[in-house]
Amino acid sequence: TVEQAEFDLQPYEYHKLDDVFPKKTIATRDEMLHYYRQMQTIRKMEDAASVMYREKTIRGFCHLYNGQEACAVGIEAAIRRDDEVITAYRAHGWTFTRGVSVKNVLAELTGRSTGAAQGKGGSMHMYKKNFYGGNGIVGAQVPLGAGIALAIKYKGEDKVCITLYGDGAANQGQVFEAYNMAKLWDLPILFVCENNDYAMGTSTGRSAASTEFFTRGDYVPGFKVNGMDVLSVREATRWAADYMRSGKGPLLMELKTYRYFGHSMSDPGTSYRGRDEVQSVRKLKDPIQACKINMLEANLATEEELKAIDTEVKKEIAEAVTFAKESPVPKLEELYNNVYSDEPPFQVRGCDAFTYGISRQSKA
Amino acid sequence: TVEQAEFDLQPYEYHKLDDVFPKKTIATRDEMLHYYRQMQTIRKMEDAASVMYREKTIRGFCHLYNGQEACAVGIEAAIRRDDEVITAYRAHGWTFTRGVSVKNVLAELTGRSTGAAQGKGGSMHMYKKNFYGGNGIVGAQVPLGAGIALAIKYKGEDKVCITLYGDGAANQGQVFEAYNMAKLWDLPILFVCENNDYAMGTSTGRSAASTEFFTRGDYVPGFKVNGMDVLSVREATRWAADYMRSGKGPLLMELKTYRYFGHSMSDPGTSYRGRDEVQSVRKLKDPIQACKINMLEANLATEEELKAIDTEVKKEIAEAVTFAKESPVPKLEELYNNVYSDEPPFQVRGCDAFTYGISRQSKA
Amino acid sequence: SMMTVRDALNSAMDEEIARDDRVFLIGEEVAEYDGAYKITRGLWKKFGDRRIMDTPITEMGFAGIAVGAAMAGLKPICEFMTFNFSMQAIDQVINSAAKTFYMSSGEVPVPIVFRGPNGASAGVAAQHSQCFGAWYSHCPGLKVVSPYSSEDARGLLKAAIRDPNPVVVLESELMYGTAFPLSEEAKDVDFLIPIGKAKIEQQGKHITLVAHSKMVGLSLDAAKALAEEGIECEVINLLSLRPLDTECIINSVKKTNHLITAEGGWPQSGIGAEICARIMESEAFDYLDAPVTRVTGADVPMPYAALLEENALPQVHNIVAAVKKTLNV
Amino acid sequence: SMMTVRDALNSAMDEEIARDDRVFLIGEEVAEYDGAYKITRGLWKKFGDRRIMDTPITEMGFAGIAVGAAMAGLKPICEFMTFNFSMQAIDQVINSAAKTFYMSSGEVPVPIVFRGPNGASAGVAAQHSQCFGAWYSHCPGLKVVSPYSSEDARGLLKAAIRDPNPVVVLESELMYGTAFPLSEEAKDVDFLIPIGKAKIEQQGKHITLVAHSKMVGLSLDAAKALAEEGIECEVINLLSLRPLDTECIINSVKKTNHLITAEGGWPQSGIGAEICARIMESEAFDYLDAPVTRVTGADVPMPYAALLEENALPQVHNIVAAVKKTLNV
Ligand SMILES: Cc1ncc(C[n+]2csc(CCOP(=O)(O)OP(=O)(O)O)c2C)c(N)n1
Ligand SMILES: Cc1ncc(C[n+]2csc(CCOP(=O)(O)OP(=O)(O)O)c2C)c(N)n1
Ligand SMILES: [Mg+2]
Ligand SMILES: [Mg+2]
Repeated sequence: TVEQAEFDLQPYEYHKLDDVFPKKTIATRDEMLHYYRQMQTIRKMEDAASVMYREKTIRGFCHLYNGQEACAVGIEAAIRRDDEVITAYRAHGWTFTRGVSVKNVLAELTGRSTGAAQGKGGSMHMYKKNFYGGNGIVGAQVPLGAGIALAIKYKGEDKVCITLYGDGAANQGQVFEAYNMAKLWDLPILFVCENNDYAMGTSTGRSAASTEFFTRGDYVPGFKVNGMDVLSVREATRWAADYMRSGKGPLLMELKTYRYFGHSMSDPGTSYRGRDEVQSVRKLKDPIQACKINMLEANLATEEELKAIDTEVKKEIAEAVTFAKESPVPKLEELYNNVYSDEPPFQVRGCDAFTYGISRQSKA
Repeated sequence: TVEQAEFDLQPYEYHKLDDVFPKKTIATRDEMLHYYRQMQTIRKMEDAASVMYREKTIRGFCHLYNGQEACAVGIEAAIRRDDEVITAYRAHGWTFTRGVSVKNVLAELTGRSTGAAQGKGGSMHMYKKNFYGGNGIVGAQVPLGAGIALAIKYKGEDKVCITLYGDGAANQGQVFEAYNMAKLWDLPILFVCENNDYAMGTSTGRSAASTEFFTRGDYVPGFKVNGMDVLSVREATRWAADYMRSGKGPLLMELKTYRYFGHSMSDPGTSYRGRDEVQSVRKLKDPIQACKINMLEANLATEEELKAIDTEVKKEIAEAVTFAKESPVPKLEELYNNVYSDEPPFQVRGCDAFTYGISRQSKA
Repeated sequence: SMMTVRDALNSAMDEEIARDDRVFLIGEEVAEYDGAYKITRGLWKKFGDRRIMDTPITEMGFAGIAVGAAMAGLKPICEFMTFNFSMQAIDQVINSAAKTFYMSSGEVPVPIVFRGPNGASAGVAAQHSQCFGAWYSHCPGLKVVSPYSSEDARGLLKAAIRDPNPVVVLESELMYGTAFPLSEEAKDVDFLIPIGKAKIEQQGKHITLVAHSKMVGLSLDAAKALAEEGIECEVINLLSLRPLDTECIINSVKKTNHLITAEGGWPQSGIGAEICARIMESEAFDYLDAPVTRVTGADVPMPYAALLEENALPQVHNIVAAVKKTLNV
Repeated sequence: SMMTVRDALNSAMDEEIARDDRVFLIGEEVAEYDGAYKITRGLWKKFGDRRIMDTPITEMGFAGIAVGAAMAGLKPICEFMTFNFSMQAIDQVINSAAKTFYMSSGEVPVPIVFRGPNGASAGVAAQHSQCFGAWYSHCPGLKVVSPYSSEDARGLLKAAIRDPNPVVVLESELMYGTAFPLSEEAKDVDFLIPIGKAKIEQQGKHITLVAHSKMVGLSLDAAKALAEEGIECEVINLLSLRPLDTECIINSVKKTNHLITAEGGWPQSGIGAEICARIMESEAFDYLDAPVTRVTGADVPMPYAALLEENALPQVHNIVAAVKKTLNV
């Protein structure tokens, strides 16, 4: 195998920007192996979650990221660990790339005290330093992201804030409000629209008068990227991060991607799209397959090496599943904890006039 | 004097539309006299309100329309009486052109039972058949307008809905949400942005990343009109009304205009703009002066005729002021009326546990 | 015969849409997807695009559009996928829908229904589990109803749709699949439950339990358990939160001399608080042999983990314990 | 010396912004225009664009931005020009600010202040006159304070800014111009009023009046009038609506055996309702010689006309009458 290779990038589209991105990029063997492992880990973690959901060890909503792995992994490859990220409820992949272990993600899904949010948050609400979750209200994370970017600028930090939202969220009014202020104040925010063709059962054409999401920031320069190609995502993000770090203000990146599962685990995901459609994307555009083929063709890795990674990932996930199922559930007293920050213990009313708990600070 | 004359229209700007408007238009003597009288009536009505406010016979907010008269009068000239209109709190002018007498407008301002809303609404909340007010929440009237347009289409009526909002309101997220649905569903709505350069004390450049308001509907075709010229407004609206009646969907009209008074009567309106600026608009761009000069130059009316109108208007206003000051205040029992529509009389709690009123229907 | 709450809501809309051309349904995923919780199943296929409208995810916008359509003479049913999302649109509900008839002194009625699942579901955490009963019923100009059984759901939703005022219908996602017997009367297309009247679900002489929505079921279960110990509970199903049927509660208290309220929402300034205050202020106060106490959701945001969630919401044992404390047994 | 509530709020922000670089002010017209109600006068000239930020009219957006900035370690003061407009942003206040610390189990604190005029002003009609006390104090995760005097305003706002949690500060536009004496202690830059503690404004032995914000003044006036008839009222200024200082009220009731609540908002599920319920549920109940009753805003949207508006809001005579009824004199 070789140490590095050059790859063609997928074609980009631009809005109020020249043809700024490279046509090719160089990726090292280590980088590519890392991307492959990360995407594969997310994929298998989500597959495990889907099984656990069917087994009823996971409850409520459970929004899986399968198909969209190159978005998180490609962006993460181009930013720094202390750059800021905020996303919506489809948050497992990002929680992982931001540094939460598969164990702690799955334990959150099973509602255990070892979960990323000690079982308080569940599928939609996991956090980590420089990662602000996990928001269940469609669109609400977008102004929050602009606020995080405001804080970066205010503190004079050399950081950017990646703010992700879906094609459905892209119609929310507060997204446009955030564009406006981000541009007025030149905030270092990359608005990232993960366009996976559907918002629940609604295809983009039925919810958006313009489906050119990369243009909808109007005065915010934008670009459209093939979100199934980790390197195309990486290069676009890299350019964008430099642009933002130099104080030039916000940008909007549309990532054309696809989700394989239904919207949430309770949605079979087949009433509004054909099984063929899903199969054809899986077969022809899968981001992990594409990464694998790229590596093999460029002789960056051998089939065996990738198989070995797959095996390791499988093992990691299996252990994490066990961990998530066997970790203790939170103690009942946790119900009352962490209502307020930095507060001496105080009484909280329970479900009747005679039941009270004591609220304390309790860190994971 | 002649019966009609041809006038040059002010230059238009277009967004996603060809150069569709005429360069000239014909207006009759009767039309022009009517526009003049209407604009003059609004002007003097507002002047009277400003005096009454200073005398403290009007309370609370009082947003005057001086400077913007050609917007309401020009649009009204191009639509039908049963077309629908909704606007924001700067509503006196529109309340008048929609058919409420000056008396009833001013009596609402003084909070009398003869007011357009029986004293319940005040400056911001007056209504009439085919006129939906008067909304005090910046931007909220825009989706309402789209809903009225939806009702038109639903009922298959040959109508359009004129929906007005300010340059400040143009940044509100719900405005973008309304654009999207109006376009998706091809609603017969004319979005009208009255750009008077300021939202309270904030100039457009400080609140909008793009001040090209006519373009901000993105996929909604738009145009910019000199809102100080009643005929330019009329012609643009006429074309737009035809377009919408033919089922082609929404349009966005920006009217470049100016307000002479402060934002509301409590705002001196001079901290954020120079007196010179206001004086220069008054002198060089005043819509009523422009209308007058146009008429005189074209020999559509004589100086004396216009003076006579001025005198009549003055008299009408004076009578209305007296009416507004001398009308009875609402009876105390009105406090409880009209909480619910079409309800048998019921008890309403007053300010303590022993005070109750009876709520009835009470129509003006 | 039996009918689920889901089918009750569905049939109510189906019949009212068929009955009055002005009635239409608007919301996210209500048409082609048959509703996120399948409440609107089959309606789009039956009535088509004009009557059943899918919207983009823009609550403030589509709620405003629905209100505007109501002002212009239509009778929209505006579905919030859950009431949690109505917070994005609440300005349109309150400032445009609830207040306009009064502000216009009778000129502009706003006949609209806002409906959807309210309060806790299962395992959906803090942002998706809030009860809006107290907030909406705080505001004059709105009517607020909250059905428990299938019969309630049918009768109240139909009444709400026919009402010329803005009505908020707070449903419970956890009840959608529950089947209840449906009387012949309730099957009638003109079956309406009057808004503002509570219903005595069960007579009893020792204590009154007042609840709405899912908590009615828990109250009935508590009553059953208590009956075995010889305690006879009168269970009142509020049905409407505004207007609130104070008279019904007062009369019951005069009989039982004891009162417990039960609700799923947070305690502070909740529905139970209002009932306590009304009882204090009424002649029923003198009939009380013990203070009224409230059973409510715990005073915390909703946690995800099952054990915590379970204990953040009232359970039958909370009601039973409150009854026993009150009766001092 | 005397200070208006306006200056008290202004000085509190001035000092806190000077004290902590993380504190900044954001809202509509707060900077160059000196604030719609001039609460922020002079701050922009003193601190400049970085610390004092004018926003476009986009409440949901700028409230969200403020919350995001708080999550990332700043301490925003987010002004709503009036709390009526906070309805457009209330989802960000509740779902993003109030719930995140809990949802994240302590990972993401949200130290933010939302402030602005709340409740009735004069002649501004229904959409501009709503009291949000009951709504916000319903929700765990938020703290809610509501000052009456200048001293309250200074001490509570400073405490709110230094608090590591989201705090809603409900001011009264009608009080901004009112001057109050200011103690030497209250002039201190570190003068803080602890959130969650009420204050006894005036001792009395016959009856307790509990109020917040402008209604404290009316209660004091009523107390004065009643004193002439030999009735001694104890007047409690709540200061905080969440946490609500139940203990203070209970202790007072144990002494006076009578209680009246007064607030400007609507009655149903209001602040007074909660107090009634808490008293019922506490040992104070046994000390009551008469039922608690509420003085509140009338149960209607706010009308514009002066006479109607006046009667839609509690007046001194309502409190006086309630006291006399309660004391049966
Ligand atoms: C304000 C709000 N409205 C509705 C919902 C219900 N909901 C959750 S996800 C979703 C679809 C969002 O689609 P998109 O933005 O495309 O993201 P994707 O699920 O495809 O990642 C909807 C309607 C919500 N959570 N919040
Ligand atoms: C949601 C909301 N936010 C703020 C306000 C306060 N406010 C009233 S009018 C106004 C300025 C609006 O400016 P613009 O839209 O340009 O209209 P204009 O006053 O110039 O006619 C503001 C900030 C409000 N009424 N509603
Ligand atoms: Mg999507
Ligand atoms: Mg303006």
